[in-house]
Amino acid sequence: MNLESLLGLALVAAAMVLILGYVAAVRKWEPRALRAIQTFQSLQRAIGLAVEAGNRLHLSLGRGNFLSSQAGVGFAGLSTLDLIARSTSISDKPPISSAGEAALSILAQDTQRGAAHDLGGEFDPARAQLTGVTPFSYAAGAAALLGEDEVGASLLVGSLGSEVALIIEAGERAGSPALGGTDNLSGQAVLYASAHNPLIGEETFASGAYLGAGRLHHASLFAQDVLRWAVILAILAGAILKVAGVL
Amino acid sequence: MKNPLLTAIAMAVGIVVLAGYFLAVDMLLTLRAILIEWATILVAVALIAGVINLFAVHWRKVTRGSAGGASGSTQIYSLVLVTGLSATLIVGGWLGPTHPYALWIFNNIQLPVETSLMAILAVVLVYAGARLIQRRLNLLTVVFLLTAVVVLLVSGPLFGFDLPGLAELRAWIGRVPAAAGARGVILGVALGIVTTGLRLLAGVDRPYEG
Amino acid sequence: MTWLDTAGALVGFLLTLMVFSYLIGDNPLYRLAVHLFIGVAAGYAAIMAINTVILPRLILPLIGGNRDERLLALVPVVLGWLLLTKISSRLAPLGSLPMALLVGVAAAAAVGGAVTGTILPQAAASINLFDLRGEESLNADLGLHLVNGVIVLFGTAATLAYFHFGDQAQMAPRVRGWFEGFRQAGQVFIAITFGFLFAGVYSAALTALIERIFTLVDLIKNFLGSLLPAV
Amino acid sequence: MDDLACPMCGKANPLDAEVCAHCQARLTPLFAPDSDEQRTGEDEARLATPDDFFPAVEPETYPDLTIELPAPSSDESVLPQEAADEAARGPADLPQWLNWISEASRPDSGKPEQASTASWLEEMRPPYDQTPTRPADSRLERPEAAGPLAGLRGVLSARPEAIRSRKTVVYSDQLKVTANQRAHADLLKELLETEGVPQPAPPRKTIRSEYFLRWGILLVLLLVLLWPALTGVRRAPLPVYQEEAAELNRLVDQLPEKAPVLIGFDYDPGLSAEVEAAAATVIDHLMLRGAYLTLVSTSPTGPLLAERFMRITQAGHSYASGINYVNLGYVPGGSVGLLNFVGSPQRSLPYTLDGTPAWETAGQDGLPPLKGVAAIEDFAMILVLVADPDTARAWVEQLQARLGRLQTLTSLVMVTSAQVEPMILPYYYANPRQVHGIVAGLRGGAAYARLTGRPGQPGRFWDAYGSGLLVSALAILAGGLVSVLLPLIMRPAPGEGEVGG
Repeated sequence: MNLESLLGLALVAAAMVLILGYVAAVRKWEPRALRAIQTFQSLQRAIGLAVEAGNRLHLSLGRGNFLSSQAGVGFAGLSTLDLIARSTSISDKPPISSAGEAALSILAQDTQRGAAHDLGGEFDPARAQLTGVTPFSYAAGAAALLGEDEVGASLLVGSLGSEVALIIEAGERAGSPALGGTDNLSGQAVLYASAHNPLIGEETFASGAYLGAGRLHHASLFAQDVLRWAVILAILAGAILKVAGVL
Repeated sequence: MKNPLLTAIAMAVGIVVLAGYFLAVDMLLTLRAILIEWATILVAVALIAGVINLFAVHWRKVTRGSAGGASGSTQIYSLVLVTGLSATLIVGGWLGPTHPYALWIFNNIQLPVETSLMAILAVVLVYAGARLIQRRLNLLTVVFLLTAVVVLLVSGPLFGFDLPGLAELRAWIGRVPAAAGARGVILGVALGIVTTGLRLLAGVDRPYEG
Repeated sequence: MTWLDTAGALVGFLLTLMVFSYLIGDNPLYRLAVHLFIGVAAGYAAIMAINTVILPRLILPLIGGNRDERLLALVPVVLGWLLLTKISSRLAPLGSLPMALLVGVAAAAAVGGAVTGTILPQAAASINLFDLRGEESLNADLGLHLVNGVIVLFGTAATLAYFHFGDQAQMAPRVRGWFEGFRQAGQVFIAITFGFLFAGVYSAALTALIERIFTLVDLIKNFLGSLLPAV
Repeated sequence: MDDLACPMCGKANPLDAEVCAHCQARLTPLFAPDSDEQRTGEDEARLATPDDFFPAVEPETYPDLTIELPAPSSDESVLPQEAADEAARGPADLPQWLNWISEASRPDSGKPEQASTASWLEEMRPPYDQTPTRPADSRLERPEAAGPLAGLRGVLSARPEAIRSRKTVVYSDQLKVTANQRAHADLLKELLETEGVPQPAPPRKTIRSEYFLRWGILLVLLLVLLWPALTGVRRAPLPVYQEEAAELNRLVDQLPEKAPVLIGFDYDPGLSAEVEAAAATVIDHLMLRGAYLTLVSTSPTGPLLAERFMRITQAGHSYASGINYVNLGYVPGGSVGLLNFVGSPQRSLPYTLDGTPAWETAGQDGLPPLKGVAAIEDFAMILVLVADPDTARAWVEQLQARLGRLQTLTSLVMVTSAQVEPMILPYYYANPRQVHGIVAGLRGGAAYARLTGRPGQPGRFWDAYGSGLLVSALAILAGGLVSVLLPLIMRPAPGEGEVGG
């Protein structure tokens, strides 16, 4: 077992311990406060409108390859979808989701079906659509969806490249602002320039915690914060040792 | 529909595959290879299921029409989609994807449309850039636009107005500050992926429970 | 140029114009082109999945493989059938078993990939910027290299710190001041990165536009040329 | 009749009597009656408005009330920090920040009167007494059975003076209602009338003027790009020496005759224009060197792009499938699949895209391009054409395990879209070098073309590219300046846009 494997294993174990430790801790103490992120506040407002004004929300789960790290942001999107589906269950217009990866769209259907089942509602498979199977055909299909289905706002939590501009543009034209982020660097740059409320990088993964998905999502952010500083310190220490010629 | 068996399967499979990344135990690696092979096949099957689903949804729109909740125009769009899909499947499936006829469809339908979609972004993105300050005026936006403008200007020939050092500046931005920012962002994203993935492996998020 | 090529060129020409019409406004022509495109792309993806995965990895082992291979291939066949039940909403729950397996593998692949493919190598890369012995061997400009290295290191750390989710209100005032400054610096690096990437995406889009325009112009030129051979 | 019954004791009194002789109750009003009877009715109706509506209110409508009054547009609304923090707190069926919805939608959530005491409703109440809503005097509780005032409390009898005596209260109360409060009352009335009817979504803004800006940008771009396309002018000089491109050029030059080269086609058709323009020069160079090419991809459309590239873009070179190049199709399974492919290419992709066995085995000898190739290190060069930063990184990371070893001589080079540069340059400048040569975007392609002296696509596009970038950069700059300066010039006059206090 080489050093790299050891470090990797330690990192994963540390993350797990931190998450579970935090969950155990907040049983006794108040969970810590999080910094305000305007996009999430806007999103809360959008969900409020979905409930009050019957605006439909559209959640884009992206087209990330399912057997790579791109799946991560897709899973974050699924937990957000579950949350929104439950929050807006009393709305007469439940959210719709679009995906560009078949496995992801199947999971989106399961998620929405689960939410509808728990809340005693009806599930319409058309609410979780596979709008295309390649990045651009997905984006074009999702964009068309915004035009057809009266969508109040688009939330993007998935792996999207530069083609995301098509979805945002269609949203602009249909009068439904786009909020959200992605893991893809080009996608983030485009989102930053064109979305109403962009999420930057890691913030995309925080949607669960910020929308009140519960302790474990909070715990994830705590773990991320601790590991973040661990990585920063490791890099600094490593650099110093490198200059000193020790490493 | 909570089903502990599904959660157990997901967790067990996940732990085996994840462990395989770090522990070089032969039996573990063999098992992991098998699981990944199955997953690869299942992803392909899922794609087939998705395509069948896509076909079914639009076929329903075509046949049921307004009864299926589709207006006349959407009926036509769906018809076009279904036609394109089946034509490609028949030609590509029967003659093979590299047969001249199959490539004809790719070269003259998919490629032009996709390239044109990218091309219209040339207008969309300039428009977005021009309106960005109006939307969000802050330090981030100003730095963003300045960098973008400088890089755009220097990327092409400046038709004689070649200021010394501009090309070097572009190269330096790409090599140093932009690279640093990119590295920070992807490190952060990676941390997010780790905790999100672990939530699934811990059986907290269970998207597969329909 | 065969009639097939000519037809193809015309189809491409028309589709390009139909998509471009979107710039004037969303319209049926654009939607037609896009729906055709979605269908064709889906068709190709399906063919590729069958030709490169399902046939060689599922069907062939089942037919031509030895006993063990067949037994091993049986599992994905069964799982695959279960997965296909997802198509009908009535039988969908049956498909949850293969999806659970898939999610397990995907989650693990995501975590493993992020750790071994991003966190460790990127951290190592930041550290190796200061491998001065190597630099001396390359006899590059050491001072400049060191300065750039420090900037990259600082930028990476600041950017990473920018994402800190804890509320700064709970920090001690002095710490908060430093921390805020650090995050601001991180923001600047992020902005520069996105600016550079935006320019990159834009030049890709512009090249696509140029390619389309050149293709259209060439086509028209050829067409006119064939009409007026004398000119 | 010539006598007047006392409204209090009912006994008869003379017509001119001012007070009742029996109970001393006042029989004539203190001041002259208001002549305008219309207004009386009106006033009573208005006085009745808030009171009469309360019983009709269903609890469900209250959230609407609170939501609808000040409705900011969804993009600029900001919840207070407490709300955000609360949102983050603990698990709940409904998120914390949505609890008020569940509260409100619960049928037993408080009596309407309680819910109704919004500040502006309080203001509408007469400040000095409760008469309109709560008659202080129990005698006034008597319900009016019939007549136009049926259901109104506080009605004595149909006697004019009695009505007049009530009117003073009415009148004074009416004066207390400001325009703003009336606006609120009307809003309340509207809300209650449209009760049960689902609230419409906020109006979608139609953005006409923005289309003109779009068209402007489009026209300018078209003009600028059409000129070089029509004239075929080539005025702009190709970019000068670029180290990464020069390095790639050197590596290709040093390749032995018929060297096996692996090419990864990993970009979407949408980005083919840029990547292929850049790659054309490099692969053209490779073909001139007579290299054997093996094509793979990790995206399903990659193999088709590869096939098209060989047959159309490089039609000039008579490269034949199965002889000079072999298309192995695509590696499924994303980065996991790529890792497997790097580990054992033969097991990962045993057949060509046409389904013929590709590799050398004990049974058959493989196709010429794969002769003597058993592992990834056996390729002399690995060239990856990629448009996405993450995909580019995946290739480098997965290949490092094998190519990182000292003894391997295989060089990893890339032709990328310009957006990949910041992600991939550090690998070039890393020590030891992890990517040995880069051609990034049309600029890189043009630089490479200058080195080989074969302009090709980059040379063709270079002028249009330059002027297009120039125009776009200026447009973005101008847009930014305008949106900064315009508000300073056209600042709205103070007080403008304030509605209803």
